[in-house]
Amino acid sequence: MASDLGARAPDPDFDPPAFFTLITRARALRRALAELELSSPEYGDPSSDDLLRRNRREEGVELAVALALRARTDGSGDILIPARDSLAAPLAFGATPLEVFRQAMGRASAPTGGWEGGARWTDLDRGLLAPVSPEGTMIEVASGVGLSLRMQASERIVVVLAGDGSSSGGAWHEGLNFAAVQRVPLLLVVIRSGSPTGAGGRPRHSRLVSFLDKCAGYGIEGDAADGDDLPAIHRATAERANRARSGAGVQLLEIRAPEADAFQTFRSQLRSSGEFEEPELSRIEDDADAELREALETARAEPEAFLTAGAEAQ
Amino acid sequence: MASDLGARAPDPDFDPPAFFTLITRARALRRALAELELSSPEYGDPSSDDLLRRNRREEGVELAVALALRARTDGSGDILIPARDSLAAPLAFGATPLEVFRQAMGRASAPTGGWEGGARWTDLDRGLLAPVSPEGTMIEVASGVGLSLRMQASERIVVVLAGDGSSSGGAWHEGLNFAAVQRVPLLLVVIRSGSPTGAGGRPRHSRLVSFLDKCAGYGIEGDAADGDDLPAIHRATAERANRARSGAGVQLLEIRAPEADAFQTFRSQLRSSGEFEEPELSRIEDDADAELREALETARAEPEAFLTAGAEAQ
Amino acid sequence: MSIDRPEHVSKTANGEPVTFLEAISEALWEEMERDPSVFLMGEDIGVYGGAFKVTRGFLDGFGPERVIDTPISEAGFTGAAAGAAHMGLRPVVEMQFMDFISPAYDVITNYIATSRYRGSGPQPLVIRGPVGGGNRGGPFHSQNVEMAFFHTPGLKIVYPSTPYDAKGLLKAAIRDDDPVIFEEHKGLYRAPYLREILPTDDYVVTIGKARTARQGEGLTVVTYGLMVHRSLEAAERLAEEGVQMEVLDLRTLLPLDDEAIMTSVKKTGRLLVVHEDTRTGGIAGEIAIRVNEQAFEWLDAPILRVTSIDAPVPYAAALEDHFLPGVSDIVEAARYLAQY
Amino acid sequence: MSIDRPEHVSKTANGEPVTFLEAISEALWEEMERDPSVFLMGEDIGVYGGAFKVTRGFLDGFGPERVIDTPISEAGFTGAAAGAAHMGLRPVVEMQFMDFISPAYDVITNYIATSRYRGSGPQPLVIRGPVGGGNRGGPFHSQNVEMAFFHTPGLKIVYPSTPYDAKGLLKAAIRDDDPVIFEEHKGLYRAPYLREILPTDDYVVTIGKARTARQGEGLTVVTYGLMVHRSLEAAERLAEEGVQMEVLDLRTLLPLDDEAIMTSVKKTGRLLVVHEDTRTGGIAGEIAIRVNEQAFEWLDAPILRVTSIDAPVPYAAALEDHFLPGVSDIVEAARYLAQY
Ligand SMILES: Cc1ncc(C[n+]2csc(CCOP(=O)(O)OP(=O)(O)O)c2C)c(N)n1
Ligand SMILES: Cc1ncc(C[n+]2csc(CCOP(=O)(O)OP(=O)(O)O)c2C)c(N)n1
Ligand SMILES: [Mg+2]
Ligand SMILES: [Mg+2]
Repeated sequence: MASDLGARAPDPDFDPPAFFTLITRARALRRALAELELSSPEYGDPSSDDLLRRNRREEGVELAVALALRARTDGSGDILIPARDSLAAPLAFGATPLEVFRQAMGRASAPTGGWEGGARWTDLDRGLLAPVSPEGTMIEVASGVGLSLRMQASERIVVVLAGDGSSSGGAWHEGLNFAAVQRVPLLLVVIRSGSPTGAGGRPRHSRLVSFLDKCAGYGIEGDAADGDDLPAIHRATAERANRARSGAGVQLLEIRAPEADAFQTFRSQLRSSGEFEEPELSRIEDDADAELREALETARAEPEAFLTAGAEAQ
Repeated sequence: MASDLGARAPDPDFDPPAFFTLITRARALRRALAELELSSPEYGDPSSDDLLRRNRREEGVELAVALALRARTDGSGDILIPARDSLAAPLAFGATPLEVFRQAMGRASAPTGGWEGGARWTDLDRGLLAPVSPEGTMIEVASGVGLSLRMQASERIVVVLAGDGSSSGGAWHEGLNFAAVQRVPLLLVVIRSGSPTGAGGRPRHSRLVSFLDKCAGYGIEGDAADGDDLPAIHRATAERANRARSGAGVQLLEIRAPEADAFQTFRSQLRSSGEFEEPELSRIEDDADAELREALETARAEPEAFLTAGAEAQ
Repeated sequence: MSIDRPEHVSKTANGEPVTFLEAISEALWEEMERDPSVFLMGEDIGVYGGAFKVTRGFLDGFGPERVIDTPISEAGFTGAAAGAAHMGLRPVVEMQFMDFISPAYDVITNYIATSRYRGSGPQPLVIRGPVGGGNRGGPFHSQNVEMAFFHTPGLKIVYPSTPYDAKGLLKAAIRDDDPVIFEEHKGLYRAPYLREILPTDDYVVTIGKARTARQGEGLTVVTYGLMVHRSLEAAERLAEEGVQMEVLDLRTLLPLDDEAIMTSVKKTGRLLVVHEDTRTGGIAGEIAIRVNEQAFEWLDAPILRVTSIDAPVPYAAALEDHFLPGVSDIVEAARYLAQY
Repeated sequence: MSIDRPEHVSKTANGEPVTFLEAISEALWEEMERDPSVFLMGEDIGVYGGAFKVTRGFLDGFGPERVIDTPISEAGFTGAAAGAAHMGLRPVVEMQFMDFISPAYDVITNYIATSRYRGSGPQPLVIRGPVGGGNRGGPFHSQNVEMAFFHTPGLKIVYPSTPYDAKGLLKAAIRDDDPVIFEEHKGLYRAPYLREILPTDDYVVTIGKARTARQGEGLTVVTYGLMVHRSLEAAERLAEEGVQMEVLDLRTLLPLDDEAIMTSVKKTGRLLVVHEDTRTGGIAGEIAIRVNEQAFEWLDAPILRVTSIDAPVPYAAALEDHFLPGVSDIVEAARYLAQY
């Protein structure tokens, strides 16, 4: 856990204020969605919504990763494939709460026009590629995105955020192996949640100790970072991204399960380090709340999605 | 290559005469099938029969592996899942050339009654489980066979023979991971053919250097042996099988691509070591030829497979 | 074997009515008690009790050897089920959502379905899980999967519409020596209107037999799953107009109960097929050609169908409502046929 | 881009007749020359030139960036094709045998087919490969795969029967912005009777349009692939009996050419569907219900079908011959319909 930001090797690119603004927005957005009872569209059964959902502590991880990448709005940046229920990373790549509300509320104005929910839409200008639910598929897709980037000899990379459980699936393996063989500029970020021993009520997905133990078997490079050490995640991401950019092929970054509430921890660090005063932090929070309220109202007032004639055939 | 059988640590269970008899029969069988133009039922296009076919040099490997296992005929032995085009290993588990001819010629008397070809049939008393073509599937199936054996707390194990190329598939991964998580008594024998660098006209399936590099990523144990060193393969198989029997979970055995013709090498070794005289070797060969001729004639005279009424519904 | 039954799988024993979901839990529990070769595999079915809690309490009751929490590996554990089936076990695997059966498509169609033909013996296993739309689940938590497998010889497909049938058919599926795909519509799981008191005796419902859910002379509706109830609603409305609709609940989709279909069509001369699954390539086609083959002379009108539209299941409520077949769609088509 | 064409993809340019297989090779070669965004992936398609040599010489012509030898990883390279398609490329992937498309079932149905609906844009990719029985290939080298995908909105399925159509349809498929599954019957690949001289000009055959392979008034046979030729043979025999059979070659299975089917059925009043694929859940069903919906009043007889039997494709020659639909099966069914 990053108990002392200042004591670490400085990471000139890690920008605490930018980070705090984003995590504040991401957290407010998740809460608003939860209130809308729309945060868990995948599970019709309300009793299961405590299961399998991306731990909200992972918001910090997602942002630390995303902020180390090249987010652009003109199609010249990296391509991010968020996890199926990511919110924070897409925000860092320019997705807006208004768009997310429109998606969640099934508005005609939503990026997918009501066909999908969550922050699951594609906008390649912003470098966003929508994930599908079946675990692992996106690594296969990413291998082809990366193949194209490699063919174009561009410096862009493709980044996939995924849980640890998805590694048991065939798609995960085929995607990673194909990408490795083709040496594509792909960074796979594995965010661990379960304990490797299957303890704590979480089923065991694998007998591996660290995902780094997988690297030699695919002939790829990797690194690991503590899920609570946001600057370390940021730094490790930047390093791996650079390796991928410079032609070193597939990179794997393992993030060990975060245990702290990144928002709270980060907030108190900013204060205790003297970098920020309470009013400043509160203002950022209020701004986020105001943005969300407005976005929510806007989305609420908009018409529902509808099927245009012949939509079946698209 | 086992250039000098006697100079190695003795393997009391490796029985050169038994081995020579089997490899002679296996080789004669493969030749007879090739003559029948039935050896490669998978490829309708004759121009592709040099592609992808199990290298005949692998006969030695298959037998060295199979002879280190517990082949029984009363359902109390190990279960062998041969590769899709194996002939030698099934023979070691009691499959007969007559049965193989019946399969290949689509006889009503064939173990599968004409529904499948090759040495692809199931007889659990003999410990034979028929493979299907899609690569990797049999590792998934083996994980369940092994699960059952583990549940029965038996000392039996399940053994899968597979090529290296199949490791790129999702089924390979899911089967191996599931088996690893469940700690089933499974021995996976990977017989390498391609060069790891993709050189020599063979496509690259992976960037790994050795399959042992995959073990840590699955939390399983492994070993490797030279594909031309038959006693070493036999010994390593026996060791891995024992580990699996004693509850150590999944075992992987990598066999590096054989380069010599096992039959020829073995034959000259037997002679030069003085263990066998030429007449004895020739007699074994003649016996094999006689057996095959008779089997072939028998199968040829038998009626073709036919569909019984209502066979559609089985 | 006798294990203390938790309360939620003892409702029938206590004479209480059960939901569709509880009927399934009871079937699983009772089969596991009856036959030690039956065991369960699936994602989060053990410690967590399943995404829909179908197997709540099972891990405590039967232990981790018979209630196996698997990795996210549908192909892996379905293939493992195949292997276990060879060895005399009777695995029942749960797909957390049936949408996720697709990674197992290869092993199901190429291995499991062909096993008996290839002389590798029967494959007594069940693949079960929640299907169907109307829950705002979007394209990957709402699918019906029957048509992915209907074309594969060697499989059976069961899709019940009532607690009684769900329990009896699941027991039959577990005892069947062939592989059975068992679809459970999420819209039925906890529907209060379906609660019913089940027989306390052990019973099975025969696979391959349809059920007449409502008698009628005016036209035949052939349907299954949630659409049985939508069709019954439509039948009520039409009855007010004097049209008597017969509703045939297929219960088993593969093999189809040709006899029941033909008997009804020969009686009414008019056939409407209703399925929630999408239109093109839906089961209505196979039914239509079978009726052509076996009862063409009895037809007084074209065979028609009411289905979802050809698209993935949309996420937005308004789109999904438009996507799914509604009662009024059935009423309209049935009225047209009755007047034909 | 101009690359020296090897002789075997220059036959048309040289005014020589081509086989079905050569027509496919020419289509691939010409599209790769025309459009640098087209590239190929598949098992052994490069160094080895493909299991059936469809891409012989392509690696030399276009280099390893555009002719990619993949691992044995159908899901992996099909998923990769999806990713490349997002980036503006036009991948054409080869399944070594179409039977091995099943590991890619998940990514094709859940990702590729849904992309456009989910707002992720078009997926201009082609999945092609050999299909069909009669080669003693057994259950895993003989399958027809259309019905695994026919039910999935968002896909197109093409299944040509002549060199002309194969070339024109493959070009159209590559230029199409939707994902196309392209089936090539092994029995057509090198069939000498199919050799034909193709236009030297660039041409495409429109996807979604059937072709009247033979005119007739007595009854309509709707079919595709190798069965077009079996049906034409049957038509010859029936003509001797005075029955004029119209043979409609679907060419595209998804979307179906309703107009062509209805026009012919309205003319003849009798419909026989012939497909090599197995019976239950075959495409005949969908055609039957569409004819019910759109042309019931014109039917003078039941819609019937001739198909393979419901089983995996058997290995033994005698079994396979029994399994596959033969010319005499078509003659018999057509005669029955004509006399109905
Ligand atoms: C192939 C597949 N099977 C099942 C599911 C259902 N499912 C949704 S989330 C989830 C757990 C995912 O675990 P992990 O990848 O570790 O992600 P986490 O939620 O822990 O971040 C499961 C099983 C799925 N999405 N895909
Ligand atoms: C999933 C799948 N795709 C394609 C094939 C076609 N095929 C048959 S053998 C073969 C090569 C297998 O290579 P490997 O596993 O290394 O076995 P080897 O022949 O080298 O022993 C391929 C691609 C297959 N059997 N399964
Ligand atoms: Mg996880
Ligand atoms: Mg190999």
